[in-house]
Amino acid sequence: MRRLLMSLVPALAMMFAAGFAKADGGTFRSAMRTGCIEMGTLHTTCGHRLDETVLQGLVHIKWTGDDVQPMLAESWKTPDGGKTYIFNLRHGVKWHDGTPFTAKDVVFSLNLYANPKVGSPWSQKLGAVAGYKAFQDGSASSLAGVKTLDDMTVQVELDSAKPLWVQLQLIAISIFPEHILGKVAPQDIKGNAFWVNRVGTGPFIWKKYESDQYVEVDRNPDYFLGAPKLDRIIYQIYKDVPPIIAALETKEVDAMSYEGGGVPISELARLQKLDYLTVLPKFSAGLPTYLQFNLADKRFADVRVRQAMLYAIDRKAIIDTVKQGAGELSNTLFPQDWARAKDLEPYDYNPDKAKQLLAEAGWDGGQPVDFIYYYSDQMNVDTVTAIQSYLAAVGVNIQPRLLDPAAINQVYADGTFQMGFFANGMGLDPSLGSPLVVCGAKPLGFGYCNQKLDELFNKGLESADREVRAEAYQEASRILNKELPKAWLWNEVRPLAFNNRIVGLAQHFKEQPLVIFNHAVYNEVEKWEVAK
Amino acid sequence: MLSYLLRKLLLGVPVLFGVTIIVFAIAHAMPGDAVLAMITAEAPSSEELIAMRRGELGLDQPLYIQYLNWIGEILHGNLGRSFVNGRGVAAIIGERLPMTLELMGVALLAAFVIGTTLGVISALRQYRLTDYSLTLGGFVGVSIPDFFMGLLLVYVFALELRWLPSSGISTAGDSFSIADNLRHLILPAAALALFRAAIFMRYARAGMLEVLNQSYMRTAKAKGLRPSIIVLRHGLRNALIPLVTVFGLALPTLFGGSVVIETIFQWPGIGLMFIDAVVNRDSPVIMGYVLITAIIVMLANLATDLAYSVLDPRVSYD
Amino acid sequence: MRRTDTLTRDRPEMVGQGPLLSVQGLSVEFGPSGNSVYAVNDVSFDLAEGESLAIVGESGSGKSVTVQTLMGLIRKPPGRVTSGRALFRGRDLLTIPDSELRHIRGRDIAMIFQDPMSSLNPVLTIGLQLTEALREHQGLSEKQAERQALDMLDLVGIANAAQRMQAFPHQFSGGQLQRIGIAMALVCKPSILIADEPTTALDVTIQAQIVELVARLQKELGMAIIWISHDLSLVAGFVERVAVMYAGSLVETAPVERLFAAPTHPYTIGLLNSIPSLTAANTRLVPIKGAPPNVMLPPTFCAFAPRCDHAVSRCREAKPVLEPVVSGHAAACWRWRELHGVSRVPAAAVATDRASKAAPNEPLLTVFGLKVHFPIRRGVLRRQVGAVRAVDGVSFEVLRGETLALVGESGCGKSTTGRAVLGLERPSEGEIRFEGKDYADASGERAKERRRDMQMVFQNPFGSLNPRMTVGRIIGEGLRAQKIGTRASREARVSELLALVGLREPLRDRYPFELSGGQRQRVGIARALAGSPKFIIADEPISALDVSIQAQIVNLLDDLKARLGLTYLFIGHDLSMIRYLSDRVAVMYLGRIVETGTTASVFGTPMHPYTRALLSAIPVPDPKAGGTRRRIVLGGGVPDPSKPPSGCHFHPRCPKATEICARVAPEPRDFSSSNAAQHIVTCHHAGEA
Amino acid sequence: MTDATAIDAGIAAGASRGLWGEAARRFLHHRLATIGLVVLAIIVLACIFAPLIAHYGPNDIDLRGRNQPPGGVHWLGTDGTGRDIFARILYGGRISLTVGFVAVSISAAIGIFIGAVAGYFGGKVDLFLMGLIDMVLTFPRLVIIIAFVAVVGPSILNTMLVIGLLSWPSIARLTRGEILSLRNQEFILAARSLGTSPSVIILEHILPNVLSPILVAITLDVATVILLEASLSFLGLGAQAPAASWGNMLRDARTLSILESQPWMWIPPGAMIAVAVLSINFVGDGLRDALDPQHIMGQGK
Repeated sequence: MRRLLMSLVPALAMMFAAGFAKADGGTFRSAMRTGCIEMGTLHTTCGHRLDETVLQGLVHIKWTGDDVQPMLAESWKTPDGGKTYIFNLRHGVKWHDGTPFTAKDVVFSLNLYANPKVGSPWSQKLGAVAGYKAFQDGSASSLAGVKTLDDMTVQVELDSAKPLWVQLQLIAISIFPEHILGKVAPQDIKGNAFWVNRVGTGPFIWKKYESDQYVEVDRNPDYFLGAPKLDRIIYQIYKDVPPIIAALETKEVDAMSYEGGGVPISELARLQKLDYLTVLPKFSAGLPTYLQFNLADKRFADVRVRQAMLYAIDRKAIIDTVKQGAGELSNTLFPQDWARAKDLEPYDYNPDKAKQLLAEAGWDGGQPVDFIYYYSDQMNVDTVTAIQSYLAAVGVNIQPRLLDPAAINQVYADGTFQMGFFANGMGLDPSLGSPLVVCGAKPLGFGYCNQKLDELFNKGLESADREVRAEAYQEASRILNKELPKAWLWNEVRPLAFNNRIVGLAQHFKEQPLVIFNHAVYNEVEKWEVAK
Repeated sequence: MLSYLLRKLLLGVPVLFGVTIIVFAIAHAMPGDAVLAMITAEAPSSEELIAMRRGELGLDQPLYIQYLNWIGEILHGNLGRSFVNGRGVAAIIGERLPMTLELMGVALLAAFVIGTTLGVISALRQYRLTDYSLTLGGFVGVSIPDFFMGLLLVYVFALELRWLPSSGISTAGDSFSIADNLRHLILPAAALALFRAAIFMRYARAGMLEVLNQSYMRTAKAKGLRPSIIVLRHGLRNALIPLVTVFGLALPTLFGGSVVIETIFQWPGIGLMFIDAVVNRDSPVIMGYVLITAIIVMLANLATDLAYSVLDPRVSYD
Repeated sequence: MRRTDTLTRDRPEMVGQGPLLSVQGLSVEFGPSGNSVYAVNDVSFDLAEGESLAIVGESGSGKSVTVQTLMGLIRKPPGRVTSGRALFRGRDLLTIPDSELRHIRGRDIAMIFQDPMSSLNPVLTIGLQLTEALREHQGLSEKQAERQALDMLDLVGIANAAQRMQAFPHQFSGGQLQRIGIAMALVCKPSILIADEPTTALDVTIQAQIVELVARLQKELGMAIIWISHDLSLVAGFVERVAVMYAGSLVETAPVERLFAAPTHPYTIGLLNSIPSLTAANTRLVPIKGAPPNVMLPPTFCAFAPRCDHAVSRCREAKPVLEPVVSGHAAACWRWRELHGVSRVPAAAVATDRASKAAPNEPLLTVFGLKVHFPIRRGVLRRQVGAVRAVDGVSFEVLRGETLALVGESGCGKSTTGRAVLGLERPSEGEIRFEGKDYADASGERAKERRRDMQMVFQNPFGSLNPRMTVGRIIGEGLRAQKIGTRASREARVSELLALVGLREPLRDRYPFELSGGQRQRVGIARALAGSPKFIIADEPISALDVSIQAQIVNLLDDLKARLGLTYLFIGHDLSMIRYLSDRVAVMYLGRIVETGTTASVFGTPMHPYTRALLSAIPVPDPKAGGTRRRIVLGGGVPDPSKPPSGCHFHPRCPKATEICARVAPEPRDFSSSNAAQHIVTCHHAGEA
Repeated sequence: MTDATAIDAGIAAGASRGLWGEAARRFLHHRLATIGLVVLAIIVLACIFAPLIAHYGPNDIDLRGRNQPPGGVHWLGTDGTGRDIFARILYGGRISLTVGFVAVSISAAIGIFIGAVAGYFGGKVDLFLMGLIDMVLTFPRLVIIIAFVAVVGPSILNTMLVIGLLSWPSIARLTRGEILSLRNQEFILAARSLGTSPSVIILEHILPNVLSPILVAITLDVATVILLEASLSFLGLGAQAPAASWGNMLRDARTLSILESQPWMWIPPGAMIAVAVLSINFVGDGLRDALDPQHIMGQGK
């Protein structure tokens, strides 16, 4: 026994001596909250960050958010105002395995997304492409609208003119090596070995994946935008947030994950104290957060009830306290300032008015309301707590339940949904909000329908002109503000933290207006470096 | 002896069969399924797509068919394929089990060694200050939940003292080294061990006190043996026997504990896998996990019986 | 011969010095002062080189504590030595530090304990346990130590010792274990051997073996012995001096012959009177009245006074000290002068009418060919691979109004037989006729009926009473179960029964743990009598009790039999008691009855070799007899009842066995001299000269 | 009988204390146990009469007065939504203790029944039930509970049910073992020979005698269940916000900054769990000594 202890002591000493965060020049460690890399880009909404560095798209969103950056497409033109697009691909690009990148890869990839046998949730992004329907219902074997003009030119034809198609849809599409995935049967694409050993065109080359641990990528010396300065990036995978905070503090990682919530509000002050971190406290997440109702449930059919709910909640207080400023009051769907009308009803905190409205609507306070939510972090739990007690004060008795996505979708499917607390990422463009409110939207529409609104959404997509679009969306915002298909609470704001060790990281995020985690972003990663 | 083992194993079969039924029932009674779990607001799926996916996963077949298919898989030695990434469940578990076993093994061993030692000490010092303080310490140990112990340890040793890494199984991206791995192991193992060490201590103390009253101890003393021999050779050996049971019983709870601890320390074992599987409704993985743990626990119980017959010559099975 | 040279011991410096061990005014208490137990009070005695001393007393008399204190074996706390010295070769064992005492323990003073099973470490080989003391005290190498250990094992008669060294305690029989225990104590050739009731847990035949062994070894090794026992008759045989203890005090000490010839202290007299003697039968036992002393009271008076017929006020006021009666004989009694020479058996003794009683011949119970086999299941599928033949073809009769004693050593199946008769074990074969009706596989109504007629008194006064029921409920249980009488009438009956067995009414609401052993056994008897049965099976009802209490219970049973006209099946192993209280005896060995007959004939002219051995093994409360009586000491122990020997079960141990015994199981034959009661013997060689 | 009077001289002069008197005496002799009992009693009473003791409701939020350190107004300070921690401790205690006691009562009921049946009847019944017990024992309890709760949805009621339904085997085993060892006690034989019916034997002879070890086990179980509830709440499967339980209060405090700079949020619930578990354990040990059959069985042969 004693001998055992004795032998342990030196071992321990040695370990402590081993010390911390070995300064190997060019390694950038980034926290990542996702475990679904294995499923692959086609089937998950998470894991797209890896497409910023390994796989790439024809275009990526520019970090400044106001434009897209040509990546594998060097340039494109649309002779007919958005119905046909011709992409000139970048010359001399090689896949990481040395195979040259050509138009075949592009055509292959677009078809892969749209292929019903693959069953990618992203396929709707190509919904506008000519022949999509036919491909989906099996009457065609590929997308009629996609063809190669020559080795380095691809033409995409849409059903109707969509001037913003590239900016709004194409950004979600990654390009895959036809010479590898072409050999895989479409139904086997999901979970294929390729996804844990990816071959791309990006600035970094896939090196190693350890399940639930990390992804390691090494610099690609002949990257077409210039060889990266960093030797490697290690995406460290975490399930829970607290460990990330600890890791940031102990310098085990350099960057907070931006999936799921960023730095918990409660930890903000703590991290701000650390001089080796840059903390960006107010980061628009482009996330309208709202109370969601099932309008098919007659209790919520009456607009006065929904309005009452908003009057009943002191949103300002919640933002100032529980959220510590991590939210901007909002009275309509769109987070984009230019898409919101100035003359919206502010729904200032007014419990008496709430009571009165409820009374008029003949609300039965005795009936409890099943209230579901799934953000389990402390801030949101506290928020729900606050909402619960505000609503209770005006006689609305909600009973919160924390459910995971599967359970929630089941509730939606059963039609037993009553009310809940949700948010939805649509920071890029107002049009992305349509699945929440247009007629017959499944599953999030919940019986709300207003033809006028639908027309406005279509109008918004028919023009690339900001003026024209703004008019349409502002009108829409008024309707949404008045009819409250959902009770708009605020737009999420998220804090992120970065270690100053990495030059370029924090700098780029400072200029980035909103945090995007479900699309690849071009933020000059190849220019980042480790401070000397 | 052998026939006893065979008998035990035979009896294990119906037990495991029962386990499969129950776990299958649970896994499929969960609200929502693997397909629904994948739907997110960013990429809403159409009815057709959902139906198609269910088809792919065989979720559209009647339950008993699904069950029989699964049993078939088991009889062929594999546990079906993960709904999430299509990989073989057996393979996934095979990859992760060693890490969990490492964690649990070290924790259990530490708990046993520490607990027993302290227990024996406090028994020998019965009604003295040492005894009281150890007993009290033990009780406190028993009343701190695993997860909170974990947080405290991280706070103290990773954040304040900066002695040990806060999470993970090894330094990401570095070539694997034992020392590095052990550094990462200490905190999670400790979080699991402390609670159980306290339990071992209580039983060891009780056992030793019991032994001290046995008349063979009096005999040993009457022979004029030196105290150390009396305690170690004659006392400890007997006191350890009942601890074997505690050892066996500790195992299932350790699996439970490791689920929590692996989440806190991002330890890529089967516990973490299980939690993800539950969220993703990845029933093959959920079922595989429970089945494997059940088997391990059964084997452990068998091992316990063997340990008995080794430690105690009186015990012989037939 | 190799043995002698390893065993011859010469300690010249010892020769002709004063006492080897001298204990003076030893007092030991347990528990916190205030409410402490006065275990040993002012005990003094000397022990000379090579002398053998017996300390005799009932449970709680402090005899064991005394010697364990000398060895430094009592736990402190709670134990406290409050006064006294114990000089061994001039060193006071009570004051020297344990580190020193350690070297005396095991080397100079060794000890053997009561229960051989529990006093050996179950998880260590006996080899290790034998050698460790040698290696400790004599620093021998493993080899040397083993050689000496082997010699010792030979000496105590363990066959092929070499292999057995590797065996574990549970692989030996009780007798063998005690031999090993002795070997273990003697390896270092101590000058004093303390034997703490080493035979109490053993059967008589084994007990005989052990006593012989120790006596022999004492002569061979010339060591002094302190033999602790509760059994005067046992020590009578082989010790030189006896010291009687009561309630922690020495009440009388004398050379053994003198003690038996002229006991002086009333307690000693009482003890002797409550032992039935083989020689003088049929005289009613004179028990010591009352229950064991309460050792919680400080020893400021004569602790025996409450139970003493001769007690006077003085006895209750001051504690008498040992006064020399004659040289070497001392007693601690205020009135020893008046009582000195009082005859052992007081005039009060009444002759029991058993002799005169004509035994009626009508059988009440007839058991024929009774077998009780317990299956042994083995293997993967738990198939039955054999059976423990606990009872293997037993036939006997119990005549109305008589007491039939079923005797035999532990494991011979006597208790199982009794239980089978009562239906507590399901017979595998055979008939059990009670008043003509066969109850072998009675159930439902018939079983109820049987229960009304037969009842049982159990052995263990602790285990046989539900600790969570009051005495009243325990006694009344049968009445409730059989729905006899109304609530009120049952209450009345319970009071009646309490009086009948000599317990006072207030005990009705007490719980067993508040009663003394004797009282519990009385409760057990009352419970059996509740439904006023005709027939009582008494399964070793007294073997767990102290000598002085045994007599009380035996007399109680006698009186009840007379008053209620009961019939007894008395199961026991204490032959002297059995001889005293039974009309006829059936001797069992390994599931079969080997000899049946009237007590007189069986004890008078035993014909089965086993019976003879058994009888010869009975200790006689008579020092002179000790020397003269020839003992037939049986080799080995009782075989495993699951694979009994072929033919006559007894043949492997039988001194008379011939080849036929191994082949053919003998038929029972009647050897009754008169045409009166039968004397049936099951032996091929019975009757031969 | 002439010696009747004398016999009674044997028993101590004092009047009978009776079984429970005896047990109580030995329990109170056990100092820690007594303390534990008192503490536990105080906690339970405080939780029952929470409304009278606490000035605030457990869910009264006060966003402007959140994260207040302990003081005159809020004795133990306030949490992230300005709820009074003291109030929540008391109301939370209600849940935690209820979970503990109810869950254990359920498992005890099942366990004792199954154990008694298996133990008394033996044979095939026993074989089958032991199989069942083995089966449930091979499940890692926490894991199965996680799965179960996922099925039935998180709520206190479900938590209690699930824990109760999964925790009985240990008690069943214990009961069975005790009964097996009792079955051959002479007083059981005696009862049978007196014609007492099996049901009565189980009720009057067996249960009372097996009860004490079981009682001890049960008490200790309550402690473990309280911890289990804490772990479940940590995984978000226990009591649902805004309801308070010691477990989810501890969970609410699982951020580093609270751990570091707002100890009033985790020390109280942590301490309460510790103290409750501690005193329950002490009481359990006390009971063990108090009800130890050795004392009343005497040193039988």
